[in-house]
Amino acid sequence: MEYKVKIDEFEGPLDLLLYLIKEAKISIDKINVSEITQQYINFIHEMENLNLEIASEYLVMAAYLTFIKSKMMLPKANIDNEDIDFEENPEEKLKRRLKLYKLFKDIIPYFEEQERTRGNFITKIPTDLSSEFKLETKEILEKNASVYDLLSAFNKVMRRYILHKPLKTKIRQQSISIDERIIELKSILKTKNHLIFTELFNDETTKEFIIVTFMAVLELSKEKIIKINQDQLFDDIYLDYIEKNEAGVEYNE
Amino acid sequence: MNRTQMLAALEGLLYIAGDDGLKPEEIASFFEIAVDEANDLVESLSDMYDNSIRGITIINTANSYKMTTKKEFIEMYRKLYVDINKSKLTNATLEVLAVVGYKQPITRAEIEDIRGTNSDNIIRRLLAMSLIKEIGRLDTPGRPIIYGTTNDFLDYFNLSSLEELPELLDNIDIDEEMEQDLFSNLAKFDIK
Amino acid sequence: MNRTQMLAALEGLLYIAGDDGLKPEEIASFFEIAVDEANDLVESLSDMYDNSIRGITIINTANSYKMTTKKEFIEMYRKLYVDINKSKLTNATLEVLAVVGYKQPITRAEIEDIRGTNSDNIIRRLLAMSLIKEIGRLDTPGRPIIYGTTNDFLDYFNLSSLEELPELLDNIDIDEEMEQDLFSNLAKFDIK
Repeated sequence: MEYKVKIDEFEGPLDLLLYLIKEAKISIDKINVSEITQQYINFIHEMENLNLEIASEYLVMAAYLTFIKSKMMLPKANIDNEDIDFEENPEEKLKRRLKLYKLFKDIIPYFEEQERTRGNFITKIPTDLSSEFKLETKEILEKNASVYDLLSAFNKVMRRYILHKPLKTKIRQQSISIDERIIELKSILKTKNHLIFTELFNDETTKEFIIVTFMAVLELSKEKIIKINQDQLFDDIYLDYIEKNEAGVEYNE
Repeated sequence: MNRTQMLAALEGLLYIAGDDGLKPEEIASFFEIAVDEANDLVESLSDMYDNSIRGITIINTANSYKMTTKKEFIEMYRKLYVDINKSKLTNATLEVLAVVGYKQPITRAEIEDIRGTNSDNIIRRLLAMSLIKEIGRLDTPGRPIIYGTTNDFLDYFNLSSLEELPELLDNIDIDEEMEQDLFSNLAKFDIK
Repeated sequence: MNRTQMLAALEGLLYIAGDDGLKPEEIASFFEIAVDEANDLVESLSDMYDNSIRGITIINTANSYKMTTKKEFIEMYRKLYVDINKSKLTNATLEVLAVVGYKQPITRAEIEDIRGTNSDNIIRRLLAMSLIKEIGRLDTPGRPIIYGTTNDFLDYFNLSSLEELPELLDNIDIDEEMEQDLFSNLAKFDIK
């Protein structure tokens, strides 16, 4: 028998068993343990032949199934009556566990749907009113927040960080023209007279943005607003703002 | 303060609160009205948003009302935002969450017993995502940690409370079984 | 997309942008329209807000459009801020504290980058509360101050050391091989 699915597609031995039962088109109540055991073991062997790693819990389940199978084949007459009353038949126990596990597997689509639904709604960061209204330090410290509140707050920040980071870079950097970048560079250079070319970029910088910036730098150099310096090939490239007096005449040079 | 002013003030409050949202009880205390009336007020505001010219709406997750964008435009917003909810939780993770969601308070051993597989790593991930939390310890040998879901869990699955979870497809045998377990476990719990 | 839909989508977009606001160019790029048309669109939306039933409005500051709450209800907002938050750290404060707690040593610029919003006030408040402190300066241009948490921080959260902070998601290796303990597995399946 060829199996289209691989062992790593299962969440565990119970999941694999449910799959085999479904393939056999029978209900959990009607399963024949010796048959399903054989199928289970065949599947494991098949996976071993494919050199796939089999987690030990699958092997443990194989041993357990074999144990049930052998127990069923033993005559029951000699077993103490009290034991029968108190100990659940292992076959029944297996079926019960499968049914219980299946309950949770069957509810997964609901959670997926809810997850998708919530993803359709975006909420904003709470407005920070701390500068508007003063709050007494003592008042804030009245009651302890738990360390879980702290973790939850951290996760919220990180979710937002991931959510908002691309917006800023995308909108800003996609739409910027060389002229706009020249204006930006001028204002950067006014506050910082001397800078390294690479300082104009960060981790999120796109190729287009670098090209636009490079063109803008060349333009500024052509207009003698900046001076470009490089000591040697592959060294850092420095940009220097050329100060002008009020009449627009350059100092030096 | 008349109703029009109350609606306007509520809109401002919900805007400020953002993803923190406001509990019905909090709204009630602002306006010094009953909780029922607070829910009513939100309902009225929500109705006003139910207009094609409006782009915002109100949802209730984790027992908090939150102002959000309407879902009609989500694809447009997605062009600009990497939506965190695009990275869906894996099946195994959802399984553990479902088990904790329905069977809390629950220990790791009980989760693993239901799933028939090691769940340690998934539980650690869910703790780190603050979707579940430690809520106490069992008063049995080894004092195992017991877990429950968080407000972030409710928000993540768009639920206002745990009662909103649909009933598991019922199977009488299993329900009885679980109830027994629950009672014997409750007796053992030592929650602080 | 017709104008009604654009107005609605814009309302949602401005809502998400929140206190940061959006530049006309950003709005234009979002809808793929000219900047003039974008200004026009905001103007129309703004007119709709000029209504006594609304609690939010659109303002234009520093060449950015942003939503803000109407001033009439400032007392309500004070109530929201002071009353609701009285009993616990405000959420924004908690956020900054969480970022410092987990990412220390950290500069103000880094905190603000992660939170996506100005955090100067909150940092000053946390310093005053001695929950965080200056622990040195970075050896980079401007020599920015770096912050870390204090012993009071540990006390406040009932921790004996920073190692006791709950584990973060990025510290958990997804591919980490689960430790398979054959004995515990045997116990799980009830084989003796």
